[in-house]
Amino acid sequence: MISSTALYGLCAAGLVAIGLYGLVLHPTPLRKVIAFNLLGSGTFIFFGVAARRGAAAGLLADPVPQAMVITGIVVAFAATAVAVALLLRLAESGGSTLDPGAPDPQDDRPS
Amino acid sequence: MTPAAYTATEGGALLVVAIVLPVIGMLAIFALGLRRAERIAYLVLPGGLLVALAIAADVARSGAAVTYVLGGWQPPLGIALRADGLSVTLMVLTAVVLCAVGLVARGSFSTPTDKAEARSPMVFWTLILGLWCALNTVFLGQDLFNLFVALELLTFSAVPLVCLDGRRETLQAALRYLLFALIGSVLYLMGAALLYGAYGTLDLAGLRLLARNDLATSVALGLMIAGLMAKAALFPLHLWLPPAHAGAPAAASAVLSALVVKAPFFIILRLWFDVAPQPANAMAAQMLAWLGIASILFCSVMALRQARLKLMIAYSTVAQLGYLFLMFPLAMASDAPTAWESVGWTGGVLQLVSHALAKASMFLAAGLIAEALGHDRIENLDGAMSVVPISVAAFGLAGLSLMGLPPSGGFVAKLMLLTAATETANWWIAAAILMGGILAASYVFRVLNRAMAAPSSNFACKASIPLYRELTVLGLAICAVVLGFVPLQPFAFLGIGRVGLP
Amino acid sequence: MTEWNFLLVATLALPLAMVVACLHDAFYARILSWLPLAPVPGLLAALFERGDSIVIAPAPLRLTLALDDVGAMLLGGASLLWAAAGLYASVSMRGKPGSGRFAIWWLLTLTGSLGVFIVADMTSFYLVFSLASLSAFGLVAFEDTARSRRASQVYMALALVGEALILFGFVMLVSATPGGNPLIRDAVAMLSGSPLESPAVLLLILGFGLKMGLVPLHVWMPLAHPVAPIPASAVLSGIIVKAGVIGLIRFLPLEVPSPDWGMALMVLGLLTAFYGVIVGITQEHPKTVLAYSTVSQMGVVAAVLGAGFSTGAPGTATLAAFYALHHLLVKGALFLGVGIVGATGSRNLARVVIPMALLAFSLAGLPFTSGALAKFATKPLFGDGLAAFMATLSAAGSAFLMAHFLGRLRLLANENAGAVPQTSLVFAWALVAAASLVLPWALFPEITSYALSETVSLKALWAASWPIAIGLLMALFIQRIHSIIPRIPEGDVIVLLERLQPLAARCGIALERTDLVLRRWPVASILLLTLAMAFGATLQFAR
Amino acid sequence: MSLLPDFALVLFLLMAAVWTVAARDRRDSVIGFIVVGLLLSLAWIRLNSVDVALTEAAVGGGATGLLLLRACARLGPIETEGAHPQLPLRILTGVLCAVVAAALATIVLFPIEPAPTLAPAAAAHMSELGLGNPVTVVLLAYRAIDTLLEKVVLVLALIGVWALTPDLLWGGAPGSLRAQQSSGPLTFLAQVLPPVGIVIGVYLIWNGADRPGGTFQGGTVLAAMWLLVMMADLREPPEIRLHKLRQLVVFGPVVFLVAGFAGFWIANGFLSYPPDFAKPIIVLVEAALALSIAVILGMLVAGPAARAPR
Repeated sequence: MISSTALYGLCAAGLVAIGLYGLVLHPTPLRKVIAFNLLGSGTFIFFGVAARRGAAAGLLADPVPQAMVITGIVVAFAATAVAVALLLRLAESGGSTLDPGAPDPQDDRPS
Repeated sequence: MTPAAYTATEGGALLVVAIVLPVIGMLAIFALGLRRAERIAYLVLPGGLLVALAIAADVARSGAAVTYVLGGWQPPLGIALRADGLSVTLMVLTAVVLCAVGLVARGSFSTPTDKAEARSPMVFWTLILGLWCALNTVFLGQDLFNLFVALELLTFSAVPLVCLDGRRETLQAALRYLLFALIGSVLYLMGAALLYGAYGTLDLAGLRLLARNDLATSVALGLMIAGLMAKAALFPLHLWLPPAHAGAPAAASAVLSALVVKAPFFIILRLWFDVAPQPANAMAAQMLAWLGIASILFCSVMALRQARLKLMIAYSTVAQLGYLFLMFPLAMASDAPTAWESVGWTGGVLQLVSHALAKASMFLAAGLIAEALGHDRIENLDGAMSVVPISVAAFGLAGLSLMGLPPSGGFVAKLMLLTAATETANWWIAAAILMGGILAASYVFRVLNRAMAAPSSNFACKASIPLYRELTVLGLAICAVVLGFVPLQPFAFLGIGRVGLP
Repeated sequence: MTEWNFLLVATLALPLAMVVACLHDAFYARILSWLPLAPVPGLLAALFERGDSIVIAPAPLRLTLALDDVGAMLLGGASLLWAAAGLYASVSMRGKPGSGRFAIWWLLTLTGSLGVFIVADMTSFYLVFSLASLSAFGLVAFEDTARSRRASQVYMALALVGEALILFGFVMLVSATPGGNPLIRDAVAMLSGSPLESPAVLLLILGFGLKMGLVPLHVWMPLAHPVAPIPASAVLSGIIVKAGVIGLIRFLPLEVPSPDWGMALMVLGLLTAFYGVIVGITQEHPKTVLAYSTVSQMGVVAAVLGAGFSTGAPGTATLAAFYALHHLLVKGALFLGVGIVGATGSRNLARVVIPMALLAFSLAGLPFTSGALAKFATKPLFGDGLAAFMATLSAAGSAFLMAHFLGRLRLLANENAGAVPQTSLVFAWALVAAASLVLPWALFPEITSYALSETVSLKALWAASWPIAIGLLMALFIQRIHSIIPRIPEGDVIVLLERLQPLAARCGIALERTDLVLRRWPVASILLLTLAMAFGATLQFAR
Repeated sequence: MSLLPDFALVLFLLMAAVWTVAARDRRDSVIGFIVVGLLLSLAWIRLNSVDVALTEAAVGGGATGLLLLRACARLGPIETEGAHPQLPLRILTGVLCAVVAAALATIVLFPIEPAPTLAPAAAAHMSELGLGNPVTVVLLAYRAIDTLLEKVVLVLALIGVWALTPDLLWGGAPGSLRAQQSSGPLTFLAQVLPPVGIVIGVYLIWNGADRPGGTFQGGTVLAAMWLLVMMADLREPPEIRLHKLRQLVVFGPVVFLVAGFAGFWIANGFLSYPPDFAKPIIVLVEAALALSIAVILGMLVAGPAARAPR
């Protein structure tokens, strides 16, 4: 029988894969940012699994990885804020993709 | 299973000052909104240089690393800062480059006298200081998560510098940079999570004692090193670098190219020599070197084909970064007792330092040339010699170091790498080093040739450049050249604090 | 330590000091007139200083200067030519735009080219060698014409390739010795028997051979030498190529017999000697003909070195240097003479052409000239077989080529029939020409075991004369069929290579496209993930 | 304990994540992401990490969701959804992501036993400081430098966002946060909720010393209240040149720094606390940080200045 930490570990791996897929393939920056957040959440859960497994000395989970995740979540939020501000400004100036100028017909051009 | 404890050394508090001083400056500029943001920066810059020099003197005098345990909490629970010979060298390098950049940037980022605060000076000076804090933390940090925070600091300071002018291309470049750097960060963090799950510590010294050869460690290192390579823009992960470094204002490009991309490389170095289970994997080292070789050859040719000066220099940065990755197999295969006593390791570090000086000088010189001529098309650079002769001379001297011609730091570095490649019979690496030198010479001469040509008839000088700015740029280039007089052997100083890590 | 060895330091320091002094505008304006003085310490050092070594910077840098017989011989000749050519330049370049820049490149090249004769450690050698090589770019590129731009580009490209070859060779040399920067002779002594001996020797021969213009690495020379101003051509063809000669002399373990490498070098040299003649004969411009003659003559020097190297014959270095000295002075005088002819009207032409003919045939070993001495002295190294015959035959080739040169030279005469060149120009030319005739006679007894009288014995005279006669006959014959010989463009092989340029451009474009593809977001991020996984897999599975 | 709820949670979570990535419309995608955030909070509770759950709900789901929703609205007329990449590329990427996931899954399924942990070490020193919440202790004592630097990250991010202001508008106020159609209920909420929210926020901060809660959670709740007020158009976002705003932003980090340097005199070095005063100092620092975080978070969501300074 699979343990609950392993289950959440698998969930984290799944989130990472889904996030990566979106980050690699989504043509528009906003969707990439969202995918990045999924990817980040998956990564944080790995810390969570380590924390849960490390429950000891009367603590329900190892606090050190939890603290790291809290820091990580805030950093990811800051990154999202900067990225969103950037992509909004970029959209205002008429660009909406990440790959500049070059003819790139099948890939990054908005339809 | 208790890892050896860090003992705080006398003078360790200076390490804290090195990290916190730029933060104080940054917060002061932000909060006070003084008429001239640069005034605060000019207080902090020399101060930081003094602190770096003081730490260097301390390390040199005691012959041991300077250590500080924050809050008195021992790692792995707490966090330690530690300055060994290598990190203190890079700290001094950073301080020198930033001070020079600060001087040159005075012309472009002074607050106009009729305004209380202007956007670009305020942003530029706060971010430069934030960047400094990040770099010092990268060099001093001993905890992988602490290093993650430092890397994020670095990214957040570097990205807005890229799009300071707000043009569409630079916004695009900045967004690409940010997102790709973020993937790199996440991969790094994922690796850190796996390592914590496997060892219950992220302290470098602790990991060094515990590291096993198992799947978790391998995958973690693979993710972390690849993530860091993305941040360092090693070929073929250089997608973001050329537009970002070419689009930023010259003063910012100088810092980005000279220092920022070195930080992730520095962490790779730490991971490889301090964390990876030893003896390190020879094939993986070869992989790194092959990417380095591809970087050198491919991006040098690309540099040769650029029409714009700053793009050329940016591609040259990717090429020169390639040399750094050659040191992994060279340092490992050497018969020196430790990696850092090998010629290859020393050559790699020297390449890092001399490239930082030369590239900073080159970008600044390119900036001044562009300011004077009003453009940076290589084809139309004629007349530059008559308007900004000192900048062109600085460009030439810096180019000397990039080409690896004597006497220059780049020459000694490449000579050491070549020697190491010969001694360890890595012939491909040797060939790439030589070929890279020839290509670098080609792209540098292409520029000099145009810059030294007589001005065409419709030549007009757009702006006159104050002498002190040109001389600062020249000073950096001369530093790169003077490095060429170091002896051709491993230096004891770079090895301080590395033997018998705690 | 003798009281004279400050001269060695001054040899390098004075010209460099002049360059620095150019920061002062008043000096910069008058720099041309100072050019003749720059090589004076070198000349004095060659006369008075011998045998000592001075360490300029202590270990581990160990920058060391030393002057031995071989170095002194070449240093003296080179200093003399630099002085005379400097005098020539100070007159002929006056008032030309960019003459100040020219003077700076001149002084830097001078420093480097004299430096190679007097430095004793590896690092300094590489330093001065590069200085000479790269500064000469400024001399080649001086006239800003399409022709000179092409020439200077080719020059630079090949000079850099040469630098790379030599650097690699040096690294292999040094890797056999402990410590940072060994003396050249220590490094060479350690070379024999080291596992890297063969590749090191190969790289050194290629690198220095490129500087000497050995086929097929000669391509830059016929382009670069003729496009420079007259005095610069003289020093390029006379002196700078000798950096390659001194390189081979210093870095090959000549005393250790090495039949294979020696033979290879000799064959390469002889091949070059004939190749230079054959291509040179098809050239139109006298300066280009002279450049091909330099290719050919350097082939002879290489053959001399090769012959000596194969048997380990003692004294090879001195003999090769003696030959090189002869060529240095004669070729310098010939190039300056081209300038004199250009300034002379048809009425006075004979007074210039006759000494020029004497100099020209000196290259073919005309009796009583330095050429005869040089050929006589080096002949025994070739033994009696085919090699000796070929070496002699190369003299016939030289005569042939020089006859062609003299024929073309007349066409350069000044349109104004009564024109006479300026006295100081003539003086500079005459000085070198006279030195080329006198100096070798003075040195000959010192460096060989022969008496001077042997060189003028009937047998020796005959041996020197018949190749010249053959060469002249060939020249007569070729004049008949002049119209049907094909014109080979200057730089021969490079022209074929330049055909490849569109291909290179296509490769460049393909590379740019690749870069665009690699820098697309999905591609780069897929590569990133692949690398991460590949790296992890390597760490896990490859042990 | 049955794993059934966990299975269900993980299943929903992954489905929501797939929906987030696969949704055609970006608004759907953002809503999917907010759902993921809520489910993640639950997952964190199941992982016994209540502090993280609170932070995830407040910052990861809440603030990020708001930010993304706002971006969606702003992008409306300009950005159109791009064409999806070709099939081979999708397959290749899919395979690669699967390989990464497989490698990670293998590692999670075969963990090291016994699990390494720092929990005993963390617990051992907690009594010295007199605090009850181990996570707060790690954040503000053991690893305070990371927390300090992370505040610097936030300030830098704010500068980075402001850097995108056009030069002419520098110093002005960010664009209005008002929802598209102003609605009665929203205004009502904005008038009623803030007092309650502020109480909750303060409670979370105060409580954070001993029980789950803390600076971020509290700060985020405060920020949420402020944003609510701005969205209901009761208050305009402040001008970014205002000294008071700037001082609020740096207030937290400065207090933290002062407390850190005070350690040189009153304890044994930077960021160390004297045992007797540890708790008050930490609570003070937390309160200051929470205030700054509230302001920074609010301003980050508001974005760069869009109106010229008055």
